[in-house]
Amino acid sequence: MSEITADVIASHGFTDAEYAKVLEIMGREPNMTELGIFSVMWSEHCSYKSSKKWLKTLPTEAPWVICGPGENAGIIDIGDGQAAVFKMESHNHPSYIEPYQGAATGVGGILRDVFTMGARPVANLNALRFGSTDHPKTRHLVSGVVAGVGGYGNCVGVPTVGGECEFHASYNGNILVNAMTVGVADQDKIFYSAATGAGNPIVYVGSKTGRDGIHGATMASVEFSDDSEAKRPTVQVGDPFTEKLLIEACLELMQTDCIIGIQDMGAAGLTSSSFEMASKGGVGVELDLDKIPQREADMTAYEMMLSESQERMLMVLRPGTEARAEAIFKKWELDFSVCGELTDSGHMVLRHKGEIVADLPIDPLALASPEYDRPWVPTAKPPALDMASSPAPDDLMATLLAMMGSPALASKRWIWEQYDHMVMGDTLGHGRPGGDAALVRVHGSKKALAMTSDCTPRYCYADPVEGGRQAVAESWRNITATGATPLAITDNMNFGNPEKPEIMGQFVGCCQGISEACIALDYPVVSGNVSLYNETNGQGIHPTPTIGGVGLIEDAARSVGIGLTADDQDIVLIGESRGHLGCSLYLELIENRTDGAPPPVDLAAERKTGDFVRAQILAREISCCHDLSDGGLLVGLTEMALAGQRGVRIALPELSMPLHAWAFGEDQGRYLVATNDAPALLASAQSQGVDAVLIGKSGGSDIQISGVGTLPVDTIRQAHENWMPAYMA
Amino acid sequence: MKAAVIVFPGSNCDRDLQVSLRIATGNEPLMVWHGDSSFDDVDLIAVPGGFSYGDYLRAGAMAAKSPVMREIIARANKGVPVLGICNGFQILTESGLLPGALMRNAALKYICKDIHLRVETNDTAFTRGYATGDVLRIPIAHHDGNYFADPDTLDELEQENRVAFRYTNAQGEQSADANPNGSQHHIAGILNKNRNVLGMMPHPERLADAALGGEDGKRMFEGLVRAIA
Amino acid sequence: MKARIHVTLKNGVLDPQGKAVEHALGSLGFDGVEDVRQGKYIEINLSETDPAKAETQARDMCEKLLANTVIENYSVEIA
Amino acid sequence: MKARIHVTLKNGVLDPQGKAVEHALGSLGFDGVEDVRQGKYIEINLSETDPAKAETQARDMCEKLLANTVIENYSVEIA
Ligand SMILES: Nc1ncnc2c1ncn2[C@@H]1O[C@H](COP(=O)(O)OP(=O)(O)O)[C@@H](O)[C@H]1O
Ligand SMILES: [Mg+2]
Repeated sequence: MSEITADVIASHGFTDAEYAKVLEIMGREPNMTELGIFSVMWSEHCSYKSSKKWLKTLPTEAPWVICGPGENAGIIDIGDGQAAVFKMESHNHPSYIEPYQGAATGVGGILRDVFTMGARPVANLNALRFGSTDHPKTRHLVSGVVAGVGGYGNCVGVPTVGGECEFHASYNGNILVNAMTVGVADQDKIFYSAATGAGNPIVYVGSKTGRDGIHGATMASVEFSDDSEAKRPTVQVGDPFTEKLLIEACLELMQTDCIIGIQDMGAAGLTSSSFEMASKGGVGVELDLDKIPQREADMTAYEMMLSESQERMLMVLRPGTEARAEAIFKKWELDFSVCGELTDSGHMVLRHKGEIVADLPIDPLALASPEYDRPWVPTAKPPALDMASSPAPDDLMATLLAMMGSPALASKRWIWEQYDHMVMGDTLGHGRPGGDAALVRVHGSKKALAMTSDCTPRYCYADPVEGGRQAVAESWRNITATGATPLAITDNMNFGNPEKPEIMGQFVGCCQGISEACIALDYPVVSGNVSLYNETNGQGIHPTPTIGGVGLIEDAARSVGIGLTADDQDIVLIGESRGHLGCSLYLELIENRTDGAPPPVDLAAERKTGDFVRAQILAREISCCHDLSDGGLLVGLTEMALAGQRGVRIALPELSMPLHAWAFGEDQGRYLVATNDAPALLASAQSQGVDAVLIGKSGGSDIQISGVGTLPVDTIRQAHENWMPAYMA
Repeated sequence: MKAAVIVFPGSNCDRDLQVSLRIATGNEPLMVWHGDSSFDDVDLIAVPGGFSYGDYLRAGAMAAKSPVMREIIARANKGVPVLGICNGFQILTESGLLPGALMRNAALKYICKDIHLRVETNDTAFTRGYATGDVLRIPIAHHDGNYFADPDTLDELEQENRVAFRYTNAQGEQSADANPNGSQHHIAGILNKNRNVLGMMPHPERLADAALGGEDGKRMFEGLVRAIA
Repeated sequence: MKARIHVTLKNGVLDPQGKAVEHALGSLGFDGVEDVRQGKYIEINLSETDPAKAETQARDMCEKLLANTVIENYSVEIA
Repeated sequence: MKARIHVTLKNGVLDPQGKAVEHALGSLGFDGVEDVRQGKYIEINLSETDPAKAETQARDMCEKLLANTVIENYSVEIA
């Protein structure tokens, strides 16, 4: 076994202080295997050492929260004894290095987090962020990532129903691939990871262990430089077919009472799964590495413990149930091996070829993992945009056309048509991709889950606190716009190098904003993931706290989509408009500038407006609804026209702002709805103190704005639908 | 009427088909595991979509060699109706129950979207619920749906009126644009000589419920039940 | 023995993958590229030690599983 | 000239396809089958007539497009 030199210690990512702590815990010099185990357990990826302090400040409770952060996924009550189990996770670095496999294994990993808990996965979402469209790598990355997300999700047979796709130069060297899975479980069949009961058998199931992705977790915890592409580490290859079998086998076993604790092997594979299970259950572990199913000859203990081979799980079974469990895994043609047992030693002892190759105290290692209070500086608040500096465009309709055909707003159909978004037979017709939140019926019931992923990084960059609030508010709004009640979120915090105080300041600011919004909207955080060091050559990404939201509608038949459903309906704008153009997409696309403050989110107004809209949808006063976000009112209206395949006629109200600010301003907390009875809707809004104004009617085949101009919906559709296929051709 | 749904490792539309058949027949379909070489007598055998064996090697290739397929071939030869959807169609061609092969989509990408189909013949139990010439809107979701057969086989299929469905536009017209995967003769589904085996790439079970966006697929199952029962 | 198996599309069967590769090579600036055909290459270790028997076995595998003879040809080398 | 290109997974990289084929061959009753690996085989007609140049060109195509060198190896024969 090699010697533990200063180089070896440094290459495992330890600071001097951290290594001193290793020595203190061990009371001796660790061997290579032990050092490797410390290194992955204390990596940023597994230990959350930079972020823990701030994550603890996020609100995580509500009466409907069954399990908050800390387990494989968050769990909420969705009534009738059922629960929704969900989480979002990043696979950014691997996807940059090998887009297909990186994205595919990202999907595989998040699926395991969810079915580990006893839930059948029912939906996947994916939030993708790529470099600018003219960067030479972007096309290749988009095509690989999308094929990988689809390749995995389609094969396992879980519908991919929503997501995001954005292009920005800050992601040129660090793309973001955030994958989310939502599952449904019976509340009395939820499984946790704690291992209890000395003497109980530990069982390994799934695929064999190979030398895949050793050091993946540490890789996800360091910054890139140009030569890291040359030093490409082994990339993991996903096997979605095995994952599908693993889902079925685990869910079948979960119908029995064999399992005491279960945990998937994710980052840092066997090491982190066994440590977490033991540490949560307060027990010791003894593993016989000769019993680990191995794909390759002569694997060392170090390699086995650090391998990130995919599609593997670790379980603790009730003694005597091994044969029953084994029969199920054999039926599904998966490896099954009793590879150790729990002890009361409080230590992890590894045996290999008749020798003890590692002996580590569990709690000190797991609980004493580093936690930093990294220095941070708050981001300076940008000054508000001076409206006088934003001249009116010559032709508003031409501007609209240009925006609808821009990479930011163009249809992402090219992506979602590569995803099976209907398998499992519960994706509602108006809840398919392309709307606000995706809608998937809870199988065999009238209920549906509403799911969305959101973040506006340009707001977060300008003002992390406001951007954090906005991401949560937009998520809440997207769910509300379908008629569902937003219940909880998972957050995927993607940031640059936390050792830089400005970056840490972005992180702290976003956490603060997220917290404020979660509290005001009763929309707690139940799971999440942090991806730091998204920097190349010192250039960080825009702060990107992706919010994955889940909501519930009791009667799916009352939910609505964004498409206009009939001619001659009244179109009503709900929420207050001030024409806020700071940090807007309009400024970026048309004026080629990114200054100003992002639109403020008035959380009280947000809640009041949203609650009003939802109640009107449930009362069937509204036939379709779309929240306003990127691009503002005119873009939202056009999206409703496109989805409904019909035009609109807008009668401009009296404006207290420039026309283009009215058209493209990104004021928050707003919805567009269509109704058969505008007077009644306006009266209810007024009685509840909600701003609402009639702006026009559906019908015809054009977007027609009185006194301004007319544009055929089909012309816009061409620009909107053609951009992405043309770009990818 | 009693139907069986065959489940291979990697099948993933088995439940979807089970639901549609349950509703159409009023009976719980028999779910048959691929390793079973025998199962109860049924009036319909349905081979569902998905990725049997991951679609590794070739879509449907490994499932076609499964023990249960020998039994299915024997029953098909005795006249039991066999319906293969998507991966099921691929398995039926790989097993030789249907001629030709399903190759990678011409654009090489997986495609999931609603498309239009024209019913080419209602002279089979499977399409009794439709009139010949009906245009249906039904989703496809596949990577390998590009139907290929040699010229003689194609001639035979056409002459014997064994093309069940063709891809068209919403008006029922064939065009390159309306052919989502490059299939020869715009073929979306074919019958065997005895017309008791149908393979089709589109998924009727996915649009058999208005809440999911349409009911054109439902008529297929209803017609089938009327024809068989 | 080791069997090396090539499975290729028959002449006359359109090869969309080959076409796409050809097109992509063209757009990458490679000139004079024609007739790209893409097939599968499968390596199998056989415990059989007699070359003739190993070949028969490998051919049998191709007929039964590895090739779809409606559209594909195969060739077997034993080493 | 004709380039024959083999693209195979690097040693140690999981080959789910090969694994599944191995399994299927076993269930079809073929005994003694081990280490099935599945790769790609690509044939390209090049207008280049100099073998050394043709080889350089084909290797360049592998690096740029045909192989994913993160997980795959390639070999080129010119005939
Ligand atoms: N990567 C993707 N995968 C699946 N669906 C996507 C993806 N990107 C965008 N979409 C879909 O496109 C639609 C528009 O996305 P977006 O503009 O982000 O919506 P919103 O502004 O309502 O948050 C949504 O329905 C979304 O789910
Ligand atoms: Mg929205």
